[in-house]
Amino acid sequence: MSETTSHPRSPGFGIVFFLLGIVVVGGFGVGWLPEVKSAHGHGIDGVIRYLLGTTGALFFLGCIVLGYFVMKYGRGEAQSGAIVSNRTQAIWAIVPVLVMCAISEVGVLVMGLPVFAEVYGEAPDDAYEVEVVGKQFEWLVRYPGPDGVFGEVDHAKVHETRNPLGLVKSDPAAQDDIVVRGKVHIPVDRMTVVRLRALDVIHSFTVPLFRVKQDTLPGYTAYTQFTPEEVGIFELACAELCGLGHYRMQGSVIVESEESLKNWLSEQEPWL
Amino acid sequence: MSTSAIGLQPQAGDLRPRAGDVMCITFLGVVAMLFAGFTAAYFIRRPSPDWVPITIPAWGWIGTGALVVSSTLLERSRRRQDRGLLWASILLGVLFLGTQLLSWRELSAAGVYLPSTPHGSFYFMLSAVHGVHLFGGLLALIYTATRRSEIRWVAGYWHFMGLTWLYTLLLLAN
Amino acid sequence: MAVEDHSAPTSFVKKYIFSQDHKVIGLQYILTALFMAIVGGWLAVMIRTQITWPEKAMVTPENYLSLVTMHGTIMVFFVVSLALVSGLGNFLVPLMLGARDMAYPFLNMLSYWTVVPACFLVLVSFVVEGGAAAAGWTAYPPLSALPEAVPGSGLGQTLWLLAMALFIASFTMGGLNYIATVLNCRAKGMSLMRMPLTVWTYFMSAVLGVLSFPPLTAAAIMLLLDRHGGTSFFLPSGLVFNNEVLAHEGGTPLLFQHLFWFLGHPEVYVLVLPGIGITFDLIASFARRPVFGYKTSVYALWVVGFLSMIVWGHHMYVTGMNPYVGEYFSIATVLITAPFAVLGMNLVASVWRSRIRMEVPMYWALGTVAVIGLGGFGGLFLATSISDIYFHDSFFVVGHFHLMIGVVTVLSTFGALYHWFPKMFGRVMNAGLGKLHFWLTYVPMVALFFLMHLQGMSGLLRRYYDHSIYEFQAPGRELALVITILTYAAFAAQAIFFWNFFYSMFKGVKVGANPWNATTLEWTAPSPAPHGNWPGALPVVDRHPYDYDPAAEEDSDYKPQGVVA
Amino acid sequence: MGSDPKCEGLHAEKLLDESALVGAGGELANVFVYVRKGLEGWKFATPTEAVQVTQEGCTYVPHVLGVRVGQPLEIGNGDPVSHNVHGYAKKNPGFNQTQAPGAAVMTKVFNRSEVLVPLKCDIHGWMSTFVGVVENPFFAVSAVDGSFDLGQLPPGDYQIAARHEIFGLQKQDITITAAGAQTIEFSFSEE
Repeated sequence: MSETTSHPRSPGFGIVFFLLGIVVVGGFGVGWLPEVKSAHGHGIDGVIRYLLGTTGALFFLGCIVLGYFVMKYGRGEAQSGAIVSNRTQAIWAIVPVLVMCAISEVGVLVMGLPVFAEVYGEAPDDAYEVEVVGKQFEWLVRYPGPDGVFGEVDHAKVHETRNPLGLVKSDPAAQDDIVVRGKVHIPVDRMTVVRLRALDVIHSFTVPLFRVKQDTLPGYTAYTQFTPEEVGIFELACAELCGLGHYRMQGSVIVESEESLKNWLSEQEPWL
Repeated sequence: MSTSAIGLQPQAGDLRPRAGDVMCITFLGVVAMLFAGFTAAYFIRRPSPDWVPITIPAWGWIGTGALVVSSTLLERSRRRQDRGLLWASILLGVLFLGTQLLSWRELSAAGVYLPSTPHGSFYFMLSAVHGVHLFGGLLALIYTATRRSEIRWVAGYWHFMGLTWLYTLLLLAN
Repeated sequence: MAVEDHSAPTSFVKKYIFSQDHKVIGLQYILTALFMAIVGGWLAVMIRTQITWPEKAMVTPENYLSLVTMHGTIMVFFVVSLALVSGLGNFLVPLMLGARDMAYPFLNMLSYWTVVPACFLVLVSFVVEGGAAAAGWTAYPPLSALPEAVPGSGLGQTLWLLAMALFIASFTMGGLNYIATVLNCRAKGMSLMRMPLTVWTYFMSAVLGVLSFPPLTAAAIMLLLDRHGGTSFFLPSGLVFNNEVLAHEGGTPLLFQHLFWFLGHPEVYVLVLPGIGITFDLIASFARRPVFGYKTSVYALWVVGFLSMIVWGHHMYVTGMNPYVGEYFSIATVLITAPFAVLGMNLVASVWRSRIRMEVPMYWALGTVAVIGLGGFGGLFLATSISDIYFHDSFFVVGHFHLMIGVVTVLSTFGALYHWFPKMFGRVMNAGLGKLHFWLTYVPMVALFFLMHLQGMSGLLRRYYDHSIYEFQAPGRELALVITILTYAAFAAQAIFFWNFFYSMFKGVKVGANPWNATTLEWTAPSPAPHGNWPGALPVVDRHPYDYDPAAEEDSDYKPQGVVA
Repeated sequence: MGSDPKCEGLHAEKLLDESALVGAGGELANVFVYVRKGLEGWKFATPTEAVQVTQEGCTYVPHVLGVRVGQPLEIGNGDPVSHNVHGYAKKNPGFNQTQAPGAAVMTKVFNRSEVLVPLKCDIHGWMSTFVGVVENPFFAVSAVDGSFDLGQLPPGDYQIAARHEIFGLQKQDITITAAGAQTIEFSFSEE
């Protein structure tokens, strides 16, 4: 068939897809995930890397095939056998369905469920308890104090500087509660269960290095649990849009050994 | 490129419902989804501690009666092409809107206002939303009555409005 | 044959302003969308500038939140939805079905003139006291319900709600019209399985849109009552502002999130499906071969449509929803990748054994296929509830949804405009400028949104006025400058399109009825199509829409789907 | 003050919480005293010069102040840190604007009398000042020693009110005779 020039041809366009495939796989391959400092974090990273591997391979394959097709059939030569029967088209359609169902359900169930159990499962009863309350543009942290019980709280008594959480004086359990702004002291290698509340709008308690993220809803108590694996200070941030100071709600999670945590707690005097 | 004679008879799967039917059924689907959204909100909102049930005002039930009568009159007038009955059903529709306002006064007389209890707010809101849609239906009825245009779909919409109001009352009543 | 035939308009007002002709209404939608695209694009430029140089504090934090909120709202509802779904849809559907006009032309005109005041309200809300709405395009209460929480939640949020109510009314009217036209006004001999895929996707998008918007209307009404009526549908007890507890009690913000995302997810499919349909048609026309897997694609569309209505919960994995419910949504959401993979495979396979003519629309169509792949796979990370714990509200999410409902829709809209421009104006757009516009839009856009995925991976959080405070966000911030420069480039490149679009409208090379030798029905009508689309009788369809044969002689390798008797 | 290091750096010593400044002998500062009733018939010229309030060292100076209805209130930002002025007014329209360091002075005018409109900064929770908006010029803020002077009140029956941001409102009726200065005593107790 003669090369008719009446129609523009550019087989070279296929290179775009090769480049795209390489850039994408290369970009993700560089590994942007920050290191993990919590037990369940490894599970989450495992799922992420599994998905990266599978979808990356499929995408790269798709780019190569598309690029090859455009280069091969972009020269404008006549092609025969393009029209295939409905049966072949149907059979070909089953391939992506099976492949994608396999990849995705394995990702969610096989890889995901053990991590699900860790993150949302039952916490051991020796878990360390702390309460973090989100308010417009800072985190208030409350420790139960020696009696191990969180005192009663009444939002009608909240005052910015004098009683930020609205602790009720008459409740004995509230007498020994310690309230600190923005500093969450927790023990290393022991599961911490964080009780999450909010005073005004929806915030989100997130510590990226622990792969922890849980929204704090006003009027609802949420829980999140994790086991830090390393001593150190880790940044705490807000992930849910909560107003003009959303970007400033910086707090810190201080992971320390058991006895240094005890000393620190003993130094603090109760809020009331 | 001569017009080849092959395949001119309607193909299988060449379903071709009347445009008006499609519009009517789809729009009823839209209104149904709206009330489905409100129902979901109602059931999620019910178990909260501050739920104080209210009794459905008597005028609400009377209004339902008016709507049922209006629908039956409309159906009969559609079958007998009797325009007198059509205007009667329109009148009953207007009466229904009146009973709604009376039911609101009855509630506020009992001290239940829009913000006072969630159950009350749902009643006010749902009756208002239903009232607006019913008023739209009323305009359509008046349009078809004066212009003598196709009444099939407006009647369908009107009956659906009656059913929706009955459904809403039963939802709020238990 | 439209149900209500309307005579040819005479006066200028009837012809161009209050016209009932689907082609004029389609063009009005597209022009409105192009204007709103400039506004939305300018907001994006300002957001990027603020993020990259936060210390300059170009805008105040509350204005920044208004930028973010209004950028999202304008782009999703007033640019992509107007241009792709309402604009091109109105223009193409009657022409491709071989109908004179939409089933209800008056309702069609009403739907356009309902969206114009909505656009006006959106623009006015910028200069209103307290600024435009600032609770995100998702408007989660209590932030969106309480003026004390953020200044934008005063009059700005009320205007936002009114604009949304008008938009929903307009979209419902348009959607009903599409469904009635597709089911009733098809040409003789065109069964449902002989409709071009573009029309199929407009039909699916109309069905999804019409059925999923009402719960958002319910949520908007309840939010309006919470804001002004003192009710507490979404506002729990114990909200503390300025040391005082507000008089609300008992509501739950999760209720709004459920109702919003019940619309939210089908809405993004309403936007993306027409893009995919148009890409199918463009590839078929320029690869000169039938679409691979027409039947499987139609069934895949139905499966995507159905699944999209039952997966909304994947937006709420970490928001306090019960994790087991989250796990159900995770399993259901990842199933959507199966029909999408079928569509993707069919797109790629439609280039197999073809004879590609690299006209300008083909650049856009092939470019879109790659982005559907990249965006589609990105979704898997957010669908799996475990990996979403890390990625929620990060720039990974921003990159993903921009690729899908930003780039795929914009690329296919441009491809469609270059492809059907001759049918609109009887002239063809300049090919050289078209290719230049493609390269200067495609490369920066795909690159910058892909880089956002990497930012999200490294932990950069979204909707932040200033990232520099946090040490863990430092790696992500390094990419900010590159992304911003690419944003400027992509935004500037649109000038080429605007010049080409308006110049060629009057000065472009004149062409006949079928410049691309395509088979679908609209090419049997003269260009520009007159009132009633076909001067004589309507075409009669006697074959499937893509009867190309790459083995045949170059200029006679196609048989039009229908013939005007 | 710990949450913003820039603010903490502006002060050598620890700052006193000004919301409840109590002197050695129990004298209470920062109480806004004004004439609540008795001046209805009188018309007073609205002063045109503005009342100043500035944000220095991440606190509002002064902590409690009075302004007349229609009189401009100028809010300045003398800090190297940006604040946002959030006026929680109920009878008057509320406002919430960010003020960057060195930004132009913000001028607000209140059209209805409202005693103790709190102005807060959303970014620094502890910052607050209270503005008493009144119609007549007879108002004062109690000094550190608890004293205040309402100026030359014409003879007649009045109701004097004293309002404190935490300890609430107290009212006393008093009759002013032409005889000369009279003193009035308010005592607050923590409930």
